[in-house]
Amino acid sequence: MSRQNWILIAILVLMGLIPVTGSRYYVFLLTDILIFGLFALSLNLLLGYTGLVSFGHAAYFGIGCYACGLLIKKAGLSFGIAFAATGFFGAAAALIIGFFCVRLTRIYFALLTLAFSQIVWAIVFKWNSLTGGDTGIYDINFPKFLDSRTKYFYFTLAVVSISVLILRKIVNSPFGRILMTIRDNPERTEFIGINVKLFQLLAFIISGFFSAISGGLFAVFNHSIFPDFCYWPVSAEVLIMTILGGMYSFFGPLVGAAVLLYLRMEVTSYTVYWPFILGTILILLLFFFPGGIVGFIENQIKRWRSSK
Amino acid sequence: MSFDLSFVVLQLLNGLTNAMFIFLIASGLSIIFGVLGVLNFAHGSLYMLGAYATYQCVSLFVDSPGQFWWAVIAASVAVALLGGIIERLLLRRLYHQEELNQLLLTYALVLVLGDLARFIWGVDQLSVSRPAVLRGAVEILGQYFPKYNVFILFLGPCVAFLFWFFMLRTRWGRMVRAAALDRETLGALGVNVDRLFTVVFMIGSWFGALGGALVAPVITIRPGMDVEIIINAFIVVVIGGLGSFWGTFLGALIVGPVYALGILVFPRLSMIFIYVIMVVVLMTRPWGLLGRPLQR
Amino acid sequence: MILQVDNLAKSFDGFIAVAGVSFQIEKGELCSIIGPNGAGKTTVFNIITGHLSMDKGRVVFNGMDISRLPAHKICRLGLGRSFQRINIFSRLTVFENIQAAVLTHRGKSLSFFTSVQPLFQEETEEILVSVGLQDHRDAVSGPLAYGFQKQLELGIALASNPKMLLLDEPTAGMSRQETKGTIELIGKIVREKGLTLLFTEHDMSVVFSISERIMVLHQGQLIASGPPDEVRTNQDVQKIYIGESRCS
Amino acid sequence: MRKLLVFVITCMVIMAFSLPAMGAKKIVVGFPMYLSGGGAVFGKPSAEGAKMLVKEVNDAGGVLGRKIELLVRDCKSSPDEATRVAKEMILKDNIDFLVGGLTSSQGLALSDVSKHEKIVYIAPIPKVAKMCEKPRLHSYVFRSACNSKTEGRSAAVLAAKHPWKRIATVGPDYSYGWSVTGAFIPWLKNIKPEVEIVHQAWPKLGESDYTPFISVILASKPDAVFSTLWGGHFITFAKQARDYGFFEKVGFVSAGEAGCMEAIRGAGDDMPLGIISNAYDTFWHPDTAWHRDWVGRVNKFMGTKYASSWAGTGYDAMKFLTEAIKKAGTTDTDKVIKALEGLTIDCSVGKLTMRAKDHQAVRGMYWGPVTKVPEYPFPILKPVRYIPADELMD
Repeated sequence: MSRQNWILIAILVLMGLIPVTGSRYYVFLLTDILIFGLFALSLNLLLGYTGLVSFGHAAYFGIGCYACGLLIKKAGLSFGIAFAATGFFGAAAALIIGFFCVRLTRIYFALLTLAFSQIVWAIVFKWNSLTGGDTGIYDINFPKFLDSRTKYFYFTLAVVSISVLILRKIVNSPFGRILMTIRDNPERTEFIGINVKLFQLLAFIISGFFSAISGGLFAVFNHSIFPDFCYWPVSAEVLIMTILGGMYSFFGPLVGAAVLLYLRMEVTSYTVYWPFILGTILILLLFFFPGGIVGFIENQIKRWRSSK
Repeated sequence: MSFDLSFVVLQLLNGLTNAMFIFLIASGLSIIFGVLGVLNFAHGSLYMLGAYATYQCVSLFVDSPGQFWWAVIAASVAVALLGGIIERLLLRRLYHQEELNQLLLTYALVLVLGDLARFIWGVDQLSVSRPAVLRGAVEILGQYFPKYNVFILFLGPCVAFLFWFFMLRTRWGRMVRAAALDRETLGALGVNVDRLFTVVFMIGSWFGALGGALVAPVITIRPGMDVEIIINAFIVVVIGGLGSFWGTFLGALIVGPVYALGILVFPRLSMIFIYVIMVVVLMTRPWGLLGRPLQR
Repeated sequence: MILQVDNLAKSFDGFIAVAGVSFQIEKGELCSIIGPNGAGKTTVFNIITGHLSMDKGRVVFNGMDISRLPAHKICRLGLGRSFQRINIFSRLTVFENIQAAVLTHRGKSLSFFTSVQPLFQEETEEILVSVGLQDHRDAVSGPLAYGFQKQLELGIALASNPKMLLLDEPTAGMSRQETKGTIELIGKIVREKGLTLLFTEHDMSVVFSISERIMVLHQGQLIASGPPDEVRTNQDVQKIYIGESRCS
Repeated sequence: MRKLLVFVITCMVIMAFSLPAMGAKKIVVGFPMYLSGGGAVFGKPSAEGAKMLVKEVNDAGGVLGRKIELLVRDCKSSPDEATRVAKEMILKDNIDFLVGGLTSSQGLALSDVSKHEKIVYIAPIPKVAKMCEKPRLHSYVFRSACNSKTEGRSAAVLAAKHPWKRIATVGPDYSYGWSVTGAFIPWLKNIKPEVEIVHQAWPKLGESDYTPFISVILASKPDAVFSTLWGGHFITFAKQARDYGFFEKVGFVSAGEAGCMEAIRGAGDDMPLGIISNAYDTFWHPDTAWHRDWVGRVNKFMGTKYASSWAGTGYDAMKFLTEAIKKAGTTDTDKVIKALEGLTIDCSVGKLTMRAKDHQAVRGMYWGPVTKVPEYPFPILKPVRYIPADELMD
């Protein structure tokens, strides 16, 4: 096994040991980070690997939330079945929406994804009888076999690890390689015999699937879900996580989610001006660390190695 | 409920008034995109700052005749200057980068400017009174219609025509139009493109701030109004065509009345209609109703 | 006969770019299209390869009507092309650039869970060697020197194992020396693999040295076609080129 | 890949340093509140009121010999933000009690958090009735605010006194608007069966252009309109409605504290006169010794000239909590719950009792028509009276 894999396993074990510290806070924070990390990673399959700027990814996260929540609360399904179905709802929505979106390029693609996500939000917001409107859906309990925060943390860790493994397999597969060629040059990719739109759509569906999985995890973790989870600022936030960590490295988005959520948790204890700080961080990032945190560290290591 | 004609006309006028507000705001967004190629999320913030600045100026000029009008002018110009500074210091450095980075920069500005406004003016809802001449209403087909709305209904097209005239007849206008068509050639012709971009961004900011200043008397000024407006402005600009000035006008004329009349038919779905229009336009004519397809 | 183009026409917003062009190319032929700027060369290429739709006409490749096929299908039929502007995958390494094309050609592009790393190493290396890039195997292609990038483009086009190559100004932006080397390389590869070649070129000495047949395009119309010597002496062609040089 | 390891270690070090100090003797109360955006105008003074009580209690030596620490956090307008902030405070800051939230959706969300986290939650402002009704009611949630039912019914009682038959309603399209309107209509029809509801307008919460709704309401030709638009939403509506001759054409009864000093001053010249509305507190009324004392304390604490009508909301909720802790003699959650049930306190509106059966304070509100008066530079509710909730609760 490669050194990289050993390090990953070590990190996984370290994370698994967090509940042993007895801190409810870290268990909570880490679960949150894992869930949003998965969300950011799945966005990055489009952003960093396929070169598509989706400005409406909150839709798939939100669909995951509501699919899981509604299947449990309204359809009375057990958690296992509801959660398993969640990803397919996300993938189906991504298939329908993506089908139209991949026809457009660049800014128009971003705007169309935004418009679709706003439709999803508006439907969730206005369909009171089903979604509870602004009040949301409450009291989504932990399932019997995961009836504590720690158990749910381990469940999340397992689901996210498996998802990350699959995503990593995908980006290192021939399919993933073709996505990168599309990112770099969709026109040229067409002329090596690739149906670019089909590949973009497939990437979109995979991304929607895992976004919905993260949404489903979040619905139960949070016990309640609200239309704001589909609202566009969530799309912006997950984009910022991805950029913050570094969109050109596989684990970048995960790191970005960790840093952003941790900072927010700390900063909001001291000041109400968190948006100002986030905005400033983002500006600094764009001007001085365009590769994000992981990109920056990678560059430093490269420089250090070459100077040796 | 029966909808008699006078009522439908009134509702249409309501929609058109709203259309003119959105037009004023969105036109700035459209001009900036047309020339600079930047989709400016922070445009909503400039609109909000326009409203706040108007409030500030009204309280500064208190008791002077025409205080509202002076406040509108002073506020919009001040925000335009701020726009110039933003373009010079920040946006300029990202022109050669990916669109995503520009988008994120303007979003960062939304966060920063929103908190700055909160820091300066606090969280209270602020209110600006209508100028005395425009208080009250006129009667149209037996229904009351506010004078201020009548004023806006006239002002919108006037501003549009004035700007159009400016674009058509002045040297600056011709340069702006040329820049929208082909940036490189313009530089080759010896035009100072940097300065042109700053000026265009200032004009765009001025439109946004003017919208904010003029809307101040009919809404409450408060934190959060920046984010509320920006998606609507995007919708209008997209429907009309990114970068197309008259397209924005047309987009506003569609969105305003559709929303107002939609409330009559499907009260709760009116909001969804607007997004659906945006989606349909993007799917069938991504460059908008009056825009031009992007050249490769 | 490998490529047959019938009465091709295309206009943009009323500007006629291509006005009824017809020609045929035999298997194994080395042909070039020349013509002043704006004559419609690139447009013809783009239409043949499915990058642009045509207003009128028909394109038959290897006995199959490809007039309405999308670009990626045309490519899979064995029609490779390169571009006038540099068109590579700039964040990937040289090896990865070519490997992507190879694995697509071998129908592996839709496998999701196998590792891409070890796939088609030999085939890819072979192409790297044939275009002379074996020393830059693991370099990221974006920052590479211009000449290497042009070679890489050629490599990507070859990786799909095409029957015919369409090269749009393969030596654009190169020095005299580089141009000579590149053209020799192309000639060598084409002859070795028995490919058919159609290319456009601005450097007349190159055109006349390598082409077996030259077609001259002017204002969207084919005004001459034949072996180099015949074209060189053609009155119309001379008029265009001399006239053009006088103007500039 | 060494960088990942470095990153993880750095993180752990940072986390270790930021571990909250354990074993503090203070009683920590979390107070998430709407402090930025349209509702902040109410949220801020409410938080100030809570701080004021904490200062008073701590100056007097604290509760059970322990000082109280109040953590006020911004939770913006949305329920999801309230959920997040509350959970953070529970898990990270180890708060002992939860008080706060402004919108009804936030109240429901925080109630849900308190249920899952098994922590006492007192709602100072959220009014939606079903929060304290089955099946939503649970043992951890309490409300010191009045509720949407009593508010809607009070409005119905007042509306019934006017000769109005055709009534239209307008309210924000979310739980608060629905529940107050839902309480108002049957109560009014009960008193006056001949009343007809001619139109119901549901603009979204935070709507910026009410004009289309205004014309539709007018076109339905109502005698009066019942509104549940609150805060800045009402002001925006009023500004836009005024020039349609709206308030001359129809009577107007507004729930949602359109008559509170903050809203009236926020509306400035655009405040319609003569409309009937309500407020949690009115600094000019009642003119009794204890109320004058209360107003004086608020003005002194907040440095204001006209005491906020919202300070009482935060103050009273915190007072319920501290009195319950005193009565229970411990901060043990179950004992505090027992102590809260049936507890009566002295607060900004005089005596207030927390009912044992549904954890709802029996709280009324001040109602009256908005009238210009010479004493103040802005209109006030006059004549104003406190409509007690006792008979409107069930």
